[in-house]
Amino acid sequence: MQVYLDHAATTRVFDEVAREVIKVFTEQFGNASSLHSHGEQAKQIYESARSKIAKHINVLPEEIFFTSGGTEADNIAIIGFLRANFPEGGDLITTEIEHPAVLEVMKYLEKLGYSVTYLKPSSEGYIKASDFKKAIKKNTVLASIMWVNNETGVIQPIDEISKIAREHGIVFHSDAVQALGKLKIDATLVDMLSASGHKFYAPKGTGFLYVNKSIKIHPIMFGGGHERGLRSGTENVPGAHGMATALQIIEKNYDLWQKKMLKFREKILQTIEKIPNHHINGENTIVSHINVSFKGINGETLATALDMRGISVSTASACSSHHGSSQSYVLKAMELDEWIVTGAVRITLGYDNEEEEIDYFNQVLLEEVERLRKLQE
Amino acid sequence: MQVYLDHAATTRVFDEVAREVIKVFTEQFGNASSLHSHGEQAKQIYESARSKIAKHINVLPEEIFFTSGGTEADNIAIIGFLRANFPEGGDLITTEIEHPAVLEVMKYLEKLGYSVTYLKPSSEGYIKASDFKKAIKKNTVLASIMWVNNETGVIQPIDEISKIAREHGIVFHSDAVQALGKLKIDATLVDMLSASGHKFYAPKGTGFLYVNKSIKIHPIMFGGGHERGLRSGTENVPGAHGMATALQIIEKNYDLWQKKMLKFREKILQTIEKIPNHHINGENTIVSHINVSFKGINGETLATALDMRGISVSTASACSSHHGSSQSYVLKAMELDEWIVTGAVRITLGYDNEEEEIDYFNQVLLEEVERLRKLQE
Amino acid sequence: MTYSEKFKQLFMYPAHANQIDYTHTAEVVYPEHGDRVRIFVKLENFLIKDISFKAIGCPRVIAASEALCRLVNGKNINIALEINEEHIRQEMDFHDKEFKCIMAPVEALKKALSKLENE
Amino acid sequence: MTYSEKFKQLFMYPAHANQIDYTHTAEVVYPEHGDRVRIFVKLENFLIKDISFKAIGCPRVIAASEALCRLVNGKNINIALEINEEHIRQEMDFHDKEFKCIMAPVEALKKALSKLENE
Ligand SMILES: Cc1ncc(COP(=O)(O)O)c(C=O)c1O
Ligand SMILES: Cc1ncc(COP(=O)(O)O)c(C=O)c1O
Ligand code: FES
Ligand code: FES
Repeated sequence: MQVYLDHAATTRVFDEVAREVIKVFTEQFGNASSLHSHGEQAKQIYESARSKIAKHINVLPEEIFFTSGGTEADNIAIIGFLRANFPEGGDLITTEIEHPAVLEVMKYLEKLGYSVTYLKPSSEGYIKASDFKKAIKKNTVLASIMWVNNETGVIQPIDEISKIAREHGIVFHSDAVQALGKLKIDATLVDMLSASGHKFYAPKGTGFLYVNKSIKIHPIMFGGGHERGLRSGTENVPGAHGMATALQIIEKNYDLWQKKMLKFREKILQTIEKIPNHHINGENTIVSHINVSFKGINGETLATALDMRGISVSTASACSSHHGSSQSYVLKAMELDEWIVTGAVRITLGYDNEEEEIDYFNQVLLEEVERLRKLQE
Repeated sequence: MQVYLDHAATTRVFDEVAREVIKVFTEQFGNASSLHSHGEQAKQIYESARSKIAKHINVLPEEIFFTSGGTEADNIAIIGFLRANFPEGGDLITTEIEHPAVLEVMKYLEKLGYSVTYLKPSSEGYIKASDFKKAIKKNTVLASIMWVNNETGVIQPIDEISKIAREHGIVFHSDAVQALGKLKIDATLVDMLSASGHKFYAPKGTGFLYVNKSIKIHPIMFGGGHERGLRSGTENVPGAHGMATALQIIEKNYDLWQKKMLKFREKILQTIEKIPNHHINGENTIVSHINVSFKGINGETLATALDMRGISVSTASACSSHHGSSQSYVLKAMELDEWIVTGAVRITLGYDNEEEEIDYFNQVLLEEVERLRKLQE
Repeated sequence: MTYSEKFKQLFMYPAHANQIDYTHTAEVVYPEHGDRVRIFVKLENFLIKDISFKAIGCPRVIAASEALCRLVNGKNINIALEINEEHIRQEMDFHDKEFKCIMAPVEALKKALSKLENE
Repeated sequence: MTYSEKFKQLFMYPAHANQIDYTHTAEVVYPEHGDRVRIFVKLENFLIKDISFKAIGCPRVIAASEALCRLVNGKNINIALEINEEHIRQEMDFHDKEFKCIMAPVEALKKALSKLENE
């Protein structure tokens, strides 16, 4: 049996979304910027997608800008905001547990002369709002704090941080790549928000950025002036339509699917409980996300054993070079024990998982943990 | 009858490409950076696409970098090259007839302190290699000259310019967005080359950049370090596979399809010859491209009339605001008469056009030109 | 740009682009737009007995010319002189306020009739 | 990372991770990688009568341990001491040279047998 439990890495495009995208590929294939009817048809689909997505996160259509993915959305938000408003420098607040799409931008900005404060998570993977408050300086101009962490699945206190940011007039960006489609998101809590289509059953190479209309922002790429000048390049109409379709399917099935996820989660957690010496990494996570370590078992080794039995999970501790095992900077920031950091595997459920897949996974997990532990005895 | 004759704007995804992309959407949907078998399957498809594309333009797989389109490829090539090699400034050579994806980058660079020399085309839309040679300065570090112009279809003398650039040690980038799939391209003539998938029957939101392995180049976007650090963001595996598939289909049918295009082109040109007072804009164009003006008829008006009869062509002279009619900067740079500039319509054939479509177009063209001219008599 | 069915009818099948015996005529040019409209009117006792146009320019100026002719043909000139932008837009079913050149034919009509007032 | 069928057999179905009556044993640790291997050898007249391992660490170190055991079990120690990286890679059908930790079991075996040489 093939069981995919790595939905935080990417998702299978919903069948209905695939069919819709194909239709646009071959029927409404025009260039949305063309004046003729082929162009008009494409433009209508594109703008209708924008409206649906805007509605999904409770903002205005003109506040949605399509991008090629989460990485680009993060880059435009942070770099574009600073170029437009604080080209001379300033202090930024982010966290130690952001995705590289934010962290690497911060490193780049540090080289340009910006200062960056990195907030530390609790050992449960949580950024404390009080820490955020303490980190605010006179020249703090922007905060970028993710909605849900991609390794642990921990939901961050966006509402509390939002309040503090507003009190201090700090523009607040959130990388919601792991939150979209999994939580009900009210984007008006923040000023800018990034999302990536392939994380919610839409095609790869799609994403969007919400920018509150009061925020001035510059492009990081130049060209034909598409997306009101913020993101040039021929509009990815099928991609946008795919994202909107996927979000609508999720909206429609949300309660039902959350219940299903919860049931599967409970089943997996019960299995894990049967195994001595484990540690669940992160508290208050999204339902689909379980990050766990088993003492004495390297995360890569467990993931490989599961993979050889048809199950895809992921690990952040793969050894990728002769320089030694690379460890998860997220779990390290949480100051967890060495065995927990090197042992972590990430199991992320999807709306398309079936109960028999979960049952198979549970059985294999028990067997492989036992087998790998026996190799040491 | 619906007739699409705007293939320079975008193309309909080939049916076979659509089917292949869907398969990747739903079967090889893994994240190409994941270590498990779902990831491996995706990675294999991705790297195989890279190899096929590299072969198509006669370069090495590791010289191909996937992007989200032509605009991004142009931006990375020019900005990324300068950031890596000449962050302090230098002189750039480009042309007045580049696409905004290059021209707007140049404007941005001018603001940063670079100097830019813009070459003027001949009245036939041609950049003279001798003009390029004359424009070279001591501090010229990069040239960016398109392979085929998007408005006129004129093929630029890339081989001659290449020779001169190499003699002077100037790195040479070419925007080949309008050339890929229409000409046999040997990318080793240049040091960097941009392409966009949706121009050759692959999905929107795809593209690639060739960078000769001797060239140092920096990213313009930061994140997980995909594409050997040059272009972060989860790999668009279905998109890359779509591009490779489309190019293979074109390779297989190239001679046959070129013949067909040529026949259609001749038919259209014969029709145009019947109409007094016209002007063909551009000489030595790709086969699929005809840019023509009819005296006394506004290009937008002719395009609209054709559109109302089911035919999509494009014009660069649409009036888009109360500031007056916007005119094609390309045709203006060619110093054509006012009536030619405002009258130009662009007819671009595609491999998927049928003979009856061309016959219908020819008939309607004759009728509408006559009708619109009568409105003035 | 999507145009309405009404617009399409005006632009594709103008009934007033013919030659008539006119009593008054005038031309208006919007040079920055390349638009040029001439209106011909056959007046009888302050009644527009017939009207036609010649137009060169954008699709909007052509459709607007035909729209004007349809609106005022057979009408008293007082009615004709009250035609405003809104009337033309309604007749064209075209509501993008960015485009001002749809007033070129109206101006040409007024110019033609202004000669009458001066008579 | 894709592994070969051979690798998979070694990693998933190691036959030498059992407990044996050993005469010699030694452990090697690659601390930066978190890899730890202990090799147990039952020697009789310079013949490896039996061999087993305990391993904790990455998939490669586990597969390499089993690969070594399969290669040297029943062999003369002179042959055992000649086992090199290439032999192990061949037996594993694993050719990514980046990973050096596949030599940990070989080192452990040599360490165990080095005691013998000193005897
Ligand atoms: C939290 C987070 N941010 C950003 C990204 C980047 O998104 P993409 O790879 O679609 O550019 C990802 C996923 O890779 C992510 O999990
Ligand atoms: C010559 C040329 N360069 C660049 C581009 C930009 O490509 P894209 O819109 O795919 O980003 C285009 C097409 O729009 C083009 O015709
Ligand atoms: S040409 Fe500008 S609106 Fe008519
Ligand atoms: S852990 Fe680094 S290769 Fe074994």
